[in-house]
Amino acid sequence: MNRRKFLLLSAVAVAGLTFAPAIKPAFAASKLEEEIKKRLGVELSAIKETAEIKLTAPTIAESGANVPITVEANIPADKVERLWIFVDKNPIPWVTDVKFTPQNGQVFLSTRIKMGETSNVRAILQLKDGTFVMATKEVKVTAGGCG
Amino acid sequence: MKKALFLGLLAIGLVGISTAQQKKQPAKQPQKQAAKEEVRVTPEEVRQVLLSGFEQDPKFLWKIEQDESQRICSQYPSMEDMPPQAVQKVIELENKNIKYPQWGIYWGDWKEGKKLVESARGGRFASYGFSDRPTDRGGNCYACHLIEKGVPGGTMGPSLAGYGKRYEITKENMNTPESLEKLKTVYKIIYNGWHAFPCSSMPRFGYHGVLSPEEVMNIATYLLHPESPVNK
Amino acid sequence: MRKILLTSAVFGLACAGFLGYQAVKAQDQELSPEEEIRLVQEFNRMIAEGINPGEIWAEIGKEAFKKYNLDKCDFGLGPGKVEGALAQLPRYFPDAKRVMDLETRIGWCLQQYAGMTPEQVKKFVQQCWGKSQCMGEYDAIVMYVSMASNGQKFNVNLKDPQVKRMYEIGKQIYYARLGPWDFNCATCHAGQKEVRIRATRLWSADRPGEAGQAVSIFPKYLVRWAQPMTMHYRYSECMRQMRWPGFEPHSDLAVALSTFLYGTANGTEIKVPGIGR
Amino acid sequence: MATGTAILRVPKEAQKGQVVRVQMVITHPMTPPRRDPQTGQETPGYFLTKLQLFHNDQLVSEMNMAAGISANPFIALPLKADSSGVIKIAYEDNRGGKWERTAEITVK
Repeated sequence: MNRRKFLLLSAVAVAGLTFAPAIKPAFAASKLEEEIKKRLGVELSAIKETAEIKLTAPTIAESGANVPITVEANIPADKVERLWIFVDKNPIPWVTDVKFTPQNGQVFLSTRIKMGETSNVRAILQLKDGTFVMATKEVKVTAGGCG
Repeated sequence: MKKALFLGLLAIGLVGISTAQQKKQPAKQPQKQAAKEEVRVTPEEVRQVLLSGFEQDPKFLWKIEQDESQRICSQYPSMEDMPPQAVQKVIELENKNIKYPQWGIYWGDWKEGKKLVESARGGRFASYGFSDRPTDRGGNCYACHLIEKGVPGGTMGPSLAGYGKRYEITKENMNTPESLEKLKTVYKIIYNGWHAFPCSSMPRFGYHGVLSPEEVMNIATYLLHPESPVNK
Repeated sequence: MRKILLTSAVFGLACAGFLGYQAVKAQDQELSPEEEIRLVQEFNRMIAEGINPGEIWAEIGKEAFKKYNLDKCDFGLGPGKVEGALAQLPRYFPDAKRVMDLETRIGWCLQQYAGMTPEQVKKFVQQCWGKSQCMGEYDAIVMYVSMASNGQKFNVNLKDPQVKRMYEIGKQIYYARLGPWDFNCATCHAGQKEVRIRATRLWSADRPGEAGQAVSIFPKYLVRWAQPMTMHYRYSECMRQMRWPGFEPHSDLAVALSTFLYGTANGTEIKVPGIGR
Repeated sequence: MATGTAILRVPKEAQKGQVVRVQMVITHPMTPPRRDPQTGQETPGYFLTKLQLFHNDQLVSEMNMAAGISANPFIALPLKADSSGVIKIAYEDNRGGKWERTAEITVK
């Protein structure tokens, strides 16, 4: 094997390594991306993750019929327009959206959602300045009981 | 005929159980025996209360008639407390309660086995609204075992992930007498686990006719076959 | 040249595939079954926060209680008195000449004061069995009466020989291996080792306090069916899963099991309704 | 018992300016639309679509939802308590059902 061939080979191998993991999630999330584009008017890739949103959800849910989620944000309520909840792999990824006003005093939501299978849950905040931020948590949905 | 046998066994068993209990308890738990002195419950009383609790449908009532092994096992809340004679007795009884498929031990169809392993519905009867049918077949194995990777399973029984690999069964050696002997061992455990593990939690699927010998063979194949997803 | 490209591409993909597999495998293996049991318990704590939907049944139950003349029903503390009733049941009732638990007593009173036949009572009890989203008046009555004992501790009088007799029978039945699947109650609910059935952690009569924790939250709201489950429905479901014959609610079998379980739970605080899968 | 019954829970008293939690459980099946795989026939779902939270008749929050929320939904929302008065929730479903519930709060 000459040097040129070796370089080429390793370059392609590296390309395979770096792209393959990126391709898979993007492919799986396409339905979600469509939904987010439709409802929010932005690309999912344009939404940044932030530590200012605290999304609490179980790591393992014994039942997908009732997954408890709580969203709490450090961003003042008067800067926030709406909170959106999405579940990546649900048949309809959009779950709910809540409009907040300064009268809320805080951005907070606690509820129970349905999840068809193991998936990410996303809490996306639509801010008054037209930007979006989000928090993500993976919930593993299992089955319980005697069947 | 079968019913008569059951009743006969029951009668023998009832006598057996009461004498066994009388013999056993003073030696083992003298304090508890003293406390129980004031309230004594006979096996017949227990039986009457049990009978009161079920719909009097002759199609199903036979289910609560115990066989001798069940009667022995009922005496010991914990298997570790079983005296060696009782262990021996159950092993002896249950070794007689194993039948094999008409064609002997052979590699069955693991795809059929997989269906039976996954179905939770077998053996339940139609009642109050649930959609079970008496014809449903299955072993509900995932309730107690972890089997295929990534499928949620229970931990009451040991994990069966990669079971065939653990038995070192490969495509090349699967038809050797050693491998077929391993297949037979697994067949026997599923057909009637009590022959090796007396009073274990696992139902005696074959003995009770919950699964036919061929069905048990297919499940054993599913667990051991090198092409089965269990061993991927 | 083309051949090299092909092989390198295959190599690259294989590497990526392998890495992907490794990542998945690492994720799967990160959690042992014991850790998973902990996380499922965490889930159960989270669904217990907030308002329990089962409380809505208590509101309906309060009205149904009057509608069916149950204010004449004596649960052992005087006619119509429900506060603390659950804590001291099962007990012996001379008027019925039987030991009765809460649900059996409600059934007896429905016959006495609401003019129901035993068949009507059974239908009333089983109204929501095997269903989901079902709002049954019976479940509501049991919920209302049970919630009136919240905060009190179980105090079953095991010194009463009649009660003690049922306790002993219940205990023997708990360990009786029956039916075509060789189960007893202890198959799932005994032993020191913490195990789960599928993802559900099983409580054990052998681990201190767990029987109490298990029964002190009944009736329990089940999220998978979106309705509460009473104790007798729980017995019935267990027996169906054990492949035993069809269960008769309000039978002596139910009372014997209740006496054993609630007697074992003595001293545990009542917290109704519970919530679970 | 009728669909739409609810429990609305708010602290009886609050300090002025305090953010309190308005908690509720509403009985509703929240069934999604279904398509029969054999006949292809569609059954419409039955679920809540909108929930509004008012404080003294002023709209504080509005929530849109569908069958992605669990049956008999539990929802908790925040409210800044700056005056005593009535807290009201109004909710409706996709079959024209409309309900209201109120609770009182005293602000010190």
